[in-house]
Amino acid sequence: MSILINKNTKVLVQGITGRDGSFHTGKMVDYGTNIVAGVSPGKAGQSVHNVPVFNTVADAVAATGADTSVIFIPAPYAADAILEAAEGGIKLVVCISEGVPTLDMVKATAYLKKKGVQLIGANCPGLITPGESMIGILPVDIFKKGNVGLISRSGTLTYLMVSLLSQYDLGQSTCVGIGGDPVAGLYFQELLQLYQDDPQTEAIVLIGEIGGDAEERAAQYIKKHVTKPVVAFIAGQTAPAGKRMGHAGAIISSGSGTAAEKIAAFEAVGVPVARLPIDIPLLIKKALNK
Amino acid sequence: MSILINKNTKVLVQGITGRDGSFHTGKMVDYGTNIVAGVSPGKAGQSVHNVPVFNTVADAVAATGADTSVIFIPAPYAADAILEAAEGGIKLVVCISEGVPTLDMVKATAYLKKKGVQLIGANCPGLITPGESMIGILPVDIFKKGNVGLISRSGTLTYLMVSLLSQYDLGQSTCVGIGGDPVAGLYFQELLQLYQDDPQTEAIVLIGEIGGDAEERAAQYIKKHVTKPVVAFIAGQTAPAGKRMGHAGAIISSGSGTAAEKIAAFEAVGVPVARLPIDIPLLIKKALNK
Amino acid sequence: MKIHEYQARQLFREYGIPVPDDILCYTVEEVEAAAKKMNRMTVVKAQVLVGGRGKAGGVKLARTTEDAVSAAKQILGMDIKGCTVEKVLVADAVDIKKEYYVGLTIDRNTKSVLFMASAEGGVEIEEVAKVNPDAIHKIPIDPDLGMTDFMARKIAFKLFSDIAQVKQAADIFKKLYRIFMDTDASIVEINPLVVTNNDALSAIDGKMNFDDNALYRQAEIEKLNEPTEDEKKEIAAKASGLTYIRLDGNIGCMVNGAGLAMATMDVIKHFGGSPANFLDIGGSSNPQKVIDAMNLLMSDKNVKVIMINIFGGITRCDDVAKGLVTALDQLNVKIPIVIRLSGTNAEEGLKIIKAKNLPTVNSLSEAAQKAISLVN
Amino acid sequence: MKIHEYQARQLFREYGIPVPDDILCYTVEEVEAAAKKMNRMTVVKAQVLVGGRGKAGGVKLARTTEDAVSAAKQILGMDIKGCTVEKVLVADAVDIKKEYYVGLTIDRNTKSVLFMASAEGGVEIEEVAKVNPDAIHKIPIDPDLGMTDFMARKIAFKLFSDIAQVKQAADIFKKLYRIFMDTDASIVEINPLVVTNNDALSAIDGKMNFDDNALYRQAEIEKLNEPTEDEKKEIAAKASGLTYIRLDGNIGCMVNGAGLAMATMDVIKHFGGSPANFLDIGGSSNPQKVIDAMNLLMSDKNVKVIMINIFGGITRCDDVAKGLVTALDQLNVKIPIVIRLSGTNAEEGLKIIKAKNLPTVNSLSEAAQKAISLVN
Repeated sequence: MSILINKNTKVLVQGITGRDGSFHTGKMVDYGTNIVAGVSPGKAGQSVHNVPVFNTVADAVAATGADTSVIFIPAPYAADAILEAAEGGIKLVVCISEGVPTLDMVKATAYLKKKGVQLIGANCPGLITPGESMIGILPVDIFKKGNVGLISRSGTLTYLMVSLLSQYDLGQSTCVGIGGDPVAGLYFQELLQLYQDDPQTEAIVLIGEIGGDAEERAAQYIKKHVTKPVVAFIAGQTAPAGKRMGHAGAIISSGSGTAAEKIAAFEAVGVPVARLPIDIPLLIKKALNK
Repeated sequence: MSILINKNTKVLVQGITGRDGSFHTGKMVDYGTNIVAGVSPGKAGQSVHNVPVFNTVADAVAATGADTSVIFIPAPYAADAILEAAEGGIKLVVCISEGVPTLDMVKATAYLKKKGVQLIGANCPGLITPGESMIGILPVDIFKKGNVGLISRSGTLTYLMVSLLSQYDLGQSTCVGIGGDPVAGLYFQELLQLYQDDPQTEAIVLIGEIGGDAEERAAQYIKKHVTKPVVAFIAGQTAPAGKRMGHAGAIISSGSGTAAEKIAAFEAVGVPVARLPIDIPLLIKKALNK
Repeated sequence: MKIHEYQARQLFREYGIPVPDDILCYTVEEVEAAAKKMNRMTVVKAQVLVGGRGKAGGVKLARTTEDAVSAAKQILGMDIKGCTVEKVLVADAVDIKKEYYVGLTIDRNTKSVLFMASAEGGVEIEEVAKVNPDAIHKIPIDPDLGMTDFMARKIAFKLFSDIAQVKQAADIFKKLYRIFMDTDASIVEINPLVVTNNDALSAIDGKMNFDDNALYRQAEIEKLNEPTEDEKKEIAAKASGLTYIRLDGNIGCMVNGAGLAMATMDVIKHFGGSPANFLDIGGSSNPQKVIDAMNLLMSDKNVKVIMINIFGGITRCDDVAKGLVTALDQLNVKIPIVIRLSGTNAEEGLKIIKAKNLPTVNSLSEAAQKAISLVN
Repeated sequence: MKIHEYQARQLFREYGIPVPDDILCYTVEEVEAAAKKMNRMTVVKAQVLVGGRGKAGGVKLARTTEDAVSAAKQILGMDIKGCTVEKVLVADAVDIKKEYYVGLTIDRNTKSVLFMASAEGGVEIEEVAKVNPDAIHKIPIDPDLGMTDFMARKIAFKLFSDIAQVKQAADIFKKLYRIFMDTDASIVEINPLVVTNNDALSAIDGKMNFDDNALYRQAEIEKLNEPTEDEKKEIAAKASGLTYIRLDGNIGCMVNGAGLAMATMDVIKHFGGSPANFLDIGGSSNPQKVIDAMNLLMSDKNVKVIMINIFGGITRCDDVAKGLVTALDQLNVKIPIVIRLSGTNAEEGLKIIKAKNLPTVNSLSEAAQKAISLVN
């Protein structure tokens, strides 16, 4: 088992003929991800890495039964692509695009909620169930099948964490990069719940960062609903107030959202917080008595 | 039993201090309708016919537990009042106001759907469960408790029909005036379903008129889902094409929505259609073998 | 409220929808000058607010200025379904490769704005709807989203395959939706939307109707109103709180409530009579309203008898009866009147009426039959 | 992106929100002229893009022109949290009966625009949030509805009881929401919104931040940008695809990815060092980007050592190493460099680096410790 995606997930690539879309489609196909279709308006009938291209999501879903979509569309048009996916019958949307205007995401997430469609991102590296399916831009070589579930607001920091886990022979059930934007799709709480309910997952790594209070809320949720061991890391302990640290969401304002507050919130509910990345695999080993 | 409202329905009047709101609140209170609150911004603390007035729907609901609202607000502000009711926790909204812009109703009905709130109207006379509760502007004297359910797109035509029914000793379970606007709340189909499920209702009178295809759809619904006898009347058999006959919805366009088509649709599914109003009670008597 | 083609074209232009050049003309001389100025093949089109002007000969192609003048002479002053043609549009006659239909209206069932598109343009869409309904794509627009880029493109792909045309069409669709929403329209149509010989899209005919309930917030649109004589009467009636529509018959009707007014007409027809109008006096028993209504009925020379049908609801019949008596005292009504009162306080009302020696009847059927007998 | 108070006030005015008169001044002479022209009690306010200017003495009440001149002399040129005051606003000092706070921002949890309102205005809202969080009303605005009349009124009733003030406030709230949406703002605040002695509402201070991701469609807003020196550097970096924020330390960092860049800073701090900057070079291994990044790091005179931390993902470490070598060949880097490469093709990358005799380390902790040791 795993969460959200597995080898049966039928994936559609929006923006498949673009530079990034085409490149990463190749990577996903190579990994064995079940890519069934691509969308690029006006390019219907073409194919990219042997994946058939359609003009619209609706056409692609009708022809291939795609249930999940990954978006490689320039930021100004990305939210529209999310809406098209949801309207077209897709059930899980993974938006890789970086720099999507926040108010576009406010509108898009409201529509997805109404339609009962799940979203990962935007501005995220995607997700992977090792050995089954990778959707996004994750470097697949560092992942290893196993029993640790990972949720992260960051990209390369996640890769570092995963490679440390894999080095210590701690494979992963599913790893999800939820993205660093202020308004995003599935977040800690929803994913913690999925991992809690997933029989394969034995422990959970949560990688947060400064800004917002999602980590504080996650801590409260863990206290009430999560019985599996969780360990955490918070990036941005030394970030100055009021500055945007790359991720639009990583801005400390209104005196909340600091790393110190987040760390305190986790430790208060018994979730150990690693001070250095290298501590993560050690804490997991300890939690699993390995 | 009855549908939608009964003696326990807790009613809030929006626009209670206005000329119409105040007048009809008096009528409703006199009938025994359980009017628990009124709303009129800036008039909190006052009372109208001994009904306490609040500034907002939210305040009124919090203080009185009102679950149903009736709106007497000028048309330009009526849709906003519908939204306020839905947002404030009301579960059934009855909008009497006439002349509400159609696009306002498009927006309002979308929101109500999202919130799971039911609407009657706008531009309707309201509804009544005789002997229990009247919400709207219906002339209560003509109604009689009984087993006939009535749904109508019209106002005074309904009164004529009801008085004929009552003259023939055919009392009513609930009578609902759904209003004549192009975009309105509960319509034939939803109400047919409620009457079908209501043990008290033994027969149903459906009063349609020209414009749209709601009657044709109702006929199809009856064929599939309604086992109780239904009799119908269609107003506007002699209306000219393209003209708006008072009700904004009563405009025949695109070659559909004529009375002849509607009558044919009903008769095709075994629903007798009265040619004259006086035929209605006779058809009901026949259907009930009385 | 309806507007003319030339007005719809102007609105389209303001929103950036491509429309061929045109000049509005009221006289043959103006048409001649316009045709000279345009100096290419034109089409001379009658500007009337009724459909079917093409079939009636109100649209003519003109290769030369002489053609245009001759067309204008035929069209100006012509009668189309009761409307006299007072002005024509002299428009650039673009070369047409293919014609399409696009339109927006309100969909009662989905409670949303419905976008309609068809590759069978240039003909009456009502005909297409009857003969080949599947040829019309109908897409309800989610009011929370509006016309998104993807949806405009999705609809465009149903009509076009060339991506350049898809993009042009999607752009037009988005603008058309904005016009609809911005102006509180009830119908917006481009029929036909054409692909020209140089593969560009162009809106060569436009139709727009508006939601009367929203005119209070559409001052610019209301200014475009050019009512016919009958419509002027309807508008004046509206100002007095009356809804009036003139018909062809001879029994003048005065009723409270739209549904009851329609049913009254139906009953008259059922018994072989012919109503002269639809007239809903609404819910008030204000005597002035009754006076205005009587004046309106008597202004129609076809009216041979007046039939009054009032159902007292919240409005009490005795109040209406008082208003009626006051009105009749002030007016010199020379034609027969049939009065039917029922509902709340009908007895008291009938007493007042009878005291004035006015004829009353007991049922709607009886009222209709009596009125019909009085016509002959 | 942030704008000055005077710019926010101007935007408020354009949307019809009542704001006291004001004149922007760059010199003491301009202030004198402005105060004379206004000819009433004024307030002289430093225009800087940092908070806390009141506490720093950057806002002074002036009863006379002389007062205004003396205030201007003190404020112009003053340093507030590292910003030099280059201009002041001379504003009408209205009589204040009571102060309120209203603001709009993005709420991550409800994924909507959050309206905040408090009767405790005029003080730092962050303080109120800490001391008396219940005094701040927080209302998420449904994106499908926007700020409806009823919602604006409902919020207004939380602050005011007089219906005239409720109406004024509701009108302001609706306009404030429109500004937020129209300009792709991330924060809009009026603090304080005041009731004046004649019971009118007035916005006497304004703050606005904007969503950088949306600036591409906000040309008018982008024109208002008056970046500080540090921000200019950040903007230039952005143009090269780099996200750069200058800090106070001495270890220059170059990292790929925002989260990893923050974690790198944290590890440096953990071992007792002090990062000179946040620098995310993003996902590309383009040598030009690495050159730009190196130039940026070296332009900061505080930087004593450069620490490069790359995690190869899709970006391969050997590509990055090649870019790095090319960059270093072209630049004259005189300070020590510590390089850490890991992830995809790290081995190949390290080979390339070592061939150039550049120092590499194996872990992030080691890199940080090495860099710190090289500073001292």
